[in-house]
Amino acid sequence: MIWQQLQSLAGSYPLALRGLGMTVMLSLVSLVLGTLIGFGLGILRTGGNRLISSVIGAWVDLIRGTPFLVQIFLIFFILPELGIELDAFTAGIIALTNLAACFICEIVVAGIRSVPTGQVEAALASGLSRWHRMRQVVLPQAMRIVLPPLVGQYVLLIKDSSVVSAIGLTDLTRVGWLVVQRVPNGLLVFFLVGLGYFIVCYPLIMLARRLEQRMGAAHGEVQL
Amino acid sequence: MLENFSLRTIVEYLPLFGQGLVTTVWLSVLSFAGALAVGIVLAAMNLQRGWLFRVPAKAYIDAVRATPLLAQLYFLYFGLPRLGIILPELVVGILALSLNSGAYVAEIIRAGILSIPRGQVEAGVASGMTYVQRMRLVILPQAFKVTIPPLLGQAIVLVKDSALLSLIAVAELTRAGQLLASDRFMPAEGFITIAAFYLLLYYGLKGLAALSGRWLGLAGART
Amino acid sequence: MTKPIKGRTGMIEFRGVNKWFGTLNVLKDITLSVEPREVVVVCGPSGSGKSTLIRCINGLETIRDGDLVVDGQRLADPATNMTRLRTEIGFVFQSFNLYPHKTALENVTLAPIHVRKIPRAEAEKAGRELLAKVGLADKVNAYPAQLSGGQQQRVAIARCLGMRPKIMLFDEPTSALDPEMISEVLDVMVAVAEEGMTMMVVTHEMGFARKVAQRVVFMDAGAIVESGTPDEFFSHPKTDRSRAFLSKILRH
Amino acid sequence: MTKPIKGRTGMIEFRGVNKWFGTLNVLKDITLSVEPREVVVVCGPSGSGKSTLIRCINGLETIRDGDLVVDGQRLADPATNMTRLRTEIGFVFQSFNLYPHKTALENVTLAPIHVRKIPRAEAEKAGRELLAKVGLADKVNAYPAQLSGGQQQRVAIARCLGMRPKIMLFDEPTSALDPEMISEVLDVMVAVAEEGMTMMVVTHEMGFARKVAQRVVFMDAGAIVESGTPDEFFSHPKTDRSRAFLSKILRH
Amino acid sequence: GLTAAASAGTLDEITKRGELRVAVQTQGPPFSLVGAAGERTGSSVELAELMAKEMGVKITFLDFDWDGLIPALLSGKADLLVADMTPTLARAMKVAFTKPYMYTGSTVFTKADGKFKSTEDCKAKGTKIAVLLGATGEKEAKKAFPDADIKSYKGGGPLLLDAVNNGQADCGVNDVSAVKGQSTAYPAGSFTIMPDMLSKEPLAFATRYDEQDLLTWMNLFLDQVSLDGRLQKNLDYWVNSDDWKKDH
Ligand SMILES: Nc1ncnc2c1ncn2[C@@H]1O[C@H](COP(=O)(O)OP(=O)(O)OP(=O)(O)O)[C@@H](O)[C@H]1O
Ligand SMILES: Nc1ncnc2c1ncn2[C@@H]1O[C@H](COP(=O)(O)OP(=O)(O)OP(=O)(O)O)[C@@H](O)[C@H]1O
Ligand SMILES: [Mg+2]
Ligand SMILES: [Mg+2]
Repeated sequence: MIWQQLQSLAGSYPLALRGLGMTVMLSLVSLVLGTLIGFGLGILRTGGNRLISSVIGAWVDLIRGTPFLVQIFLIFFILPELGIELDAFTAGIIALTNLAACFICEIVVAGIRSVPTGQVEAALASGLSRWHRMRQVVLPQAMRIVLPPLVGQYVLLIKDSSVVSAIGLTDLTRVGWLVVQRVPNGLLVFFLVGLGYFIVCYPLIMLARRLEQRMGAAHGEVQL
Repeated sequence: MLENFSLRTIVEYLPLFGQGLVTTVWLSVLSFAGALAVGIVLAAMNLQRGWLFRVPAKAYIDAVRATPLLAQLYFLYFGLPRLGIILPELVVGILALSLNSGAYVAEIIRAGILSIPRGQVEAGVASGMTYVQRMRLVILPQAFKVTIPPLLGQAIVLVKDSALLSLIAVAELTRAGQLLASDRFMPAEGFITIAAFYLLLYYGLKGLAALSGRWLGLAGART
Repeated sequence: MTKPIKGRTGMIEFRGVNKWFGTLNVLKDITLSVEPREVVVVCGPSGSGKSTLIRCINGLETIRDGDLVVDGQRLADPATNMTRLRTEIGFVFQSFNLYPHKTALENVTLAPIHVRKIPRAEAEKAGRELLAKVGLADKVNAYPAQLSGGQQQRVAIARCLGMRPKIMLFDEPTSALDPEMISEVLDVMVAVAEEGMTMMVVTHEMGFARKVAQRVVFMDAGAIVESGTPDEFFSHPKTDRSRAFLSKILRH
Repeated sequence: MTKPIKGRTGMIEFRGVNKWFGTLNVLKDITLSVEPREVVVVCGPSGSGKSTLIRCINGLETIRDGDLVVDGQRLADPATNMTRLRTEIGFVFQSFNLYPHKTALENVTLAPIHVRKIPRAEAEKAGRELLAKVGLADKVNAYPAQLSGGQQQRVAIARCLGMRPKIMLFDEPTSALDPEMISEVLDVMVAVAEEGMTMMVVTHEMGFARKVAQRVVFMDAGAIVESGTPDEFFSHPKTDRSRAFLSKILRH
Repeated sequence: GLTAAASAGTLDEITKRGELRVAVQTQGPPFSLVGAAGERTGSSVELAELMAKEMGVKITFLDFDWDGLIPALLSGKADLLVADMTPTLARAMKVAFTKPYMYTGSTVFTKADGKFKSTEDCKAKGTKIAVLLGATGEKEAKKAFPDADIKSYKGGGPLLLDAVNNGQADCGVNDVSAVKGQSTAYPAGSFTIMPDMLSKEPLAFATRYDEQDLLTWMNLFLDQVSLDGRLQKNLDYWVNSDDWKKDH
């Protein structure tokens, strides 16, 4: 029986490949955009302006606090009622980018706040501009705190991208659901789906670990 | 879908949402407690110098983070019975969420601990504290300060992930909204209500995180 | 850039400055004027407000009332470009605050490259020379965590000198140094002072005070108790408080 | 607990100790024996390895070869219970390393309560007294971030004294203090020394050396260049290196 | 948006567009599935293709999962909805159903070698009964097995079979044609499908109330295909036999 199931699974590999492609495309585009926007929002949020900071805070709370399914649902199905018509792929990218940006914003804020005030003072005292203060002093030190959860977030987002099947995109998880109709072995099918995600996510995790070690070396790593 | 948005139907379904909310809350609380336990153990293993503990911990953390919860859920729900272990859905659900979130929590804790300046560890060492005392009195309280925000983030992810348990027949909050969508064909009403309830949970969690920060006496812990 | 201020005289002017930390009045009615090219030594017991005083000058602390004018610009004035002003004020922190993710050389060249826009090669050459001057030629590529306390302090001093500011503020710049190093570092500072820089130095190195300071300011409990030339201050202290303080130094 | 060591004499015994940081030989063939109740002052130029030397004693740094015996126990011996041993060794860090999440009083009482198992009330009473002795009666509830440099240093000293260890190691314990405070803090240390504690103090306070030290050890570039009584050392330095060093102190 | 589409006439718009947009839910054989070669097919899918052919336009399938199906129709992303859907009165408050084109019903199935041999056995207290979330079977099961422990699954009929096969549930309740179609993926005789029906339910297609012209056309289409036998041929191939297994 397993043999027969495997055989019929093998026939679905073009579909699976397309699904994997969709997952990778969606994740890649929205992670790059989301990271840029997320860092921007995080920096703005920790900057002096109260109004900007609380507006960003409220938006981030709203997005972090509601299910992604609902967000994507609103963007794809409800925005048209307000005259904004988007195709499914664009809607998916926008929703995922927004989600990524909001989560990354919080991570960046926490990282920036973890940098000792003495460091900011030293940068202030030498007359570094706001940009250079961030770029040269604060962010590099914050990155040590930011990197592990950031990669965690990337990986979560890649997996969250499966929600796009609600608006008709066929991603890797959706392929799993389609295939399981004919090969009713959830364990086997989703093991393979899991393997697909692993292939995408694992290199990312490894890369982060490499970077982390490199930064740790320069800081004189803590020996517990 | 917004023009004929029906508040009345939402009110009619409120008891159902209420039940779902309760399930989601206690499910999440138990799972997060589990995740913390798993995470602390994994982080401790991962921070050891010897490979005996570190390597398996790392492998577990990577494997869990790199694969979707869905696959893990199936692994537990359909895989365990093949080994002759049949557990109730709720138990499988809590187990899956704990084991999954635990891997993320472990990474968060590890990052927090590594962010503590070396001098702090040395001060603890020099005053003759044991490893456990150092952790408890010096490192963890300071690490908590940096880990509270990401832990909050993980808690939120967990609460929302618990929706996936509807796949294995656990009736939680999302389920109530989906019922409204499939019985009455009112998806907007169903989904927006779910969102409102999750937002409520989110603010609750955020308040808790702020409280626990104050409670741990971190007022003076700025450097 | 520079706005004329009525009755302007000093490079640094405190006019009735008060600062509070909660219920603690750390700076009490400070009035003090430092002329251009003047070198002022600030001393006084631990906790008397010396660090706070000089931290106010580059706006690291905000003041509650009174006026603080630096290089002709009122700090409280919203029109004052603090970033620009700070490029003209060097600061050496009591706790060094080196950038842990940068090497000694990078610590020294960071601001010159990004603020002064000096070409990297040139900045690095100057940085190496400065580090050599403070005895750290062999540590240019070490990270702060790999340096001894005194080495870190010297990097901090080199970092400040590297900016060639108009005003320099030092907070106990030789506390972590041995006597031998102290005199070398002070020599570097003296050379800089002689190029015509305005300096305020929190220190208890009375040798330095005698040699280069035009004025010694003695603080206690947030107030300036006495201010005069080193000779006046050391030979004829006017208040009991400063007499008592000096007697401890001399007994040493 | 205590294992007899052949030919044991000192409380702290370095026997041909070498330590390397990468390619840098920071401690070169150190041989030094400190008797029980002896007070040894370590001095020498910045970067000469003084901090590293005393950090080795409580195992904060590991040594490459040679033997280090403390209170009769070989540090390299796997059977040595380092945690237990460290409760008998007090340490004041050059950079203080106060716990930022604890108040001054909590910093002082943390180890007595949890390591020495002294009842909280008693520990707090003792802690308050100690803080008062170093002039911080009004800062017991302040967090480190709210303290001046000198105040932080005094908390660090009080934290070490609070453990009442057999051996005390001080790394420039008065660097952030004004002369007045220095003498007060040194007086506290002298009182402790007279109770019969073994002490190693990295300091350049020659007054302290003269008053309490039985021996002065002069280091340069990782090696012990000279070691003798304060009188010998100050009046008849044996090497050119120490003569040059001393001349700088005196010139000051 | 919607009003513009209504005033212009949906059929006009479809003709102009040259494309019929059909939302489907891939719930599994026999109604809607992805075949061995990755092609989309099934009873409902072929009927929809027939519709497009009669309209003279090409067909575009929008494949949503359950959460997106109704919103797609309501928001106008799809012209009509083709799924094995029961037209309940509550649902008809929101969407316009065509006349039923076939009748089916919920049935009970168990594992062949298990101890639950009949519908009666499943009535025992605490029996674990697997149903599909939101499907008619869910309601029927609650009525028929008041003492049982009803577990609602998401993700399609085959998962109910999987749950029963693995022992997570003792009995399953689902649409009889779905059960028959989907159990063919298992070795013959894996399941006992009870002969008695819990209910009789119609199946229908759905569209929006502001698409009256399309609704009228679809009803006429159903009349036509049942008269000329094309409907019966479709159902005989997909639902009433295993014939489709040979080709897909
Ligand atoms: N952030 C703060 N919150 C509350 N009190 C503070 C804060 N910073 C400093 N203080 C208090 O203000 C007083 C003056 O501190 P300051 O650092 O200026 O002293 P100082 O003269 O530089 O002393 P030292 O010579 O020990 O460095 C001290 O009593 C200190 O406790
Ligand atoms: N982690 C490290 N990695 C590499 N080199 C180090 C490290 N720590 C210290 N060093 C080097 O070892 C030498 C001795 O350092 P140590 O801190 O013992 O000096 P010190 O005598 O205490 O000086 P100071 O009086 O300035 O505190 C210095 O040259 C320093 O640069
Ligand atoms: Mg100070
Ligand atoms: Mg040192």
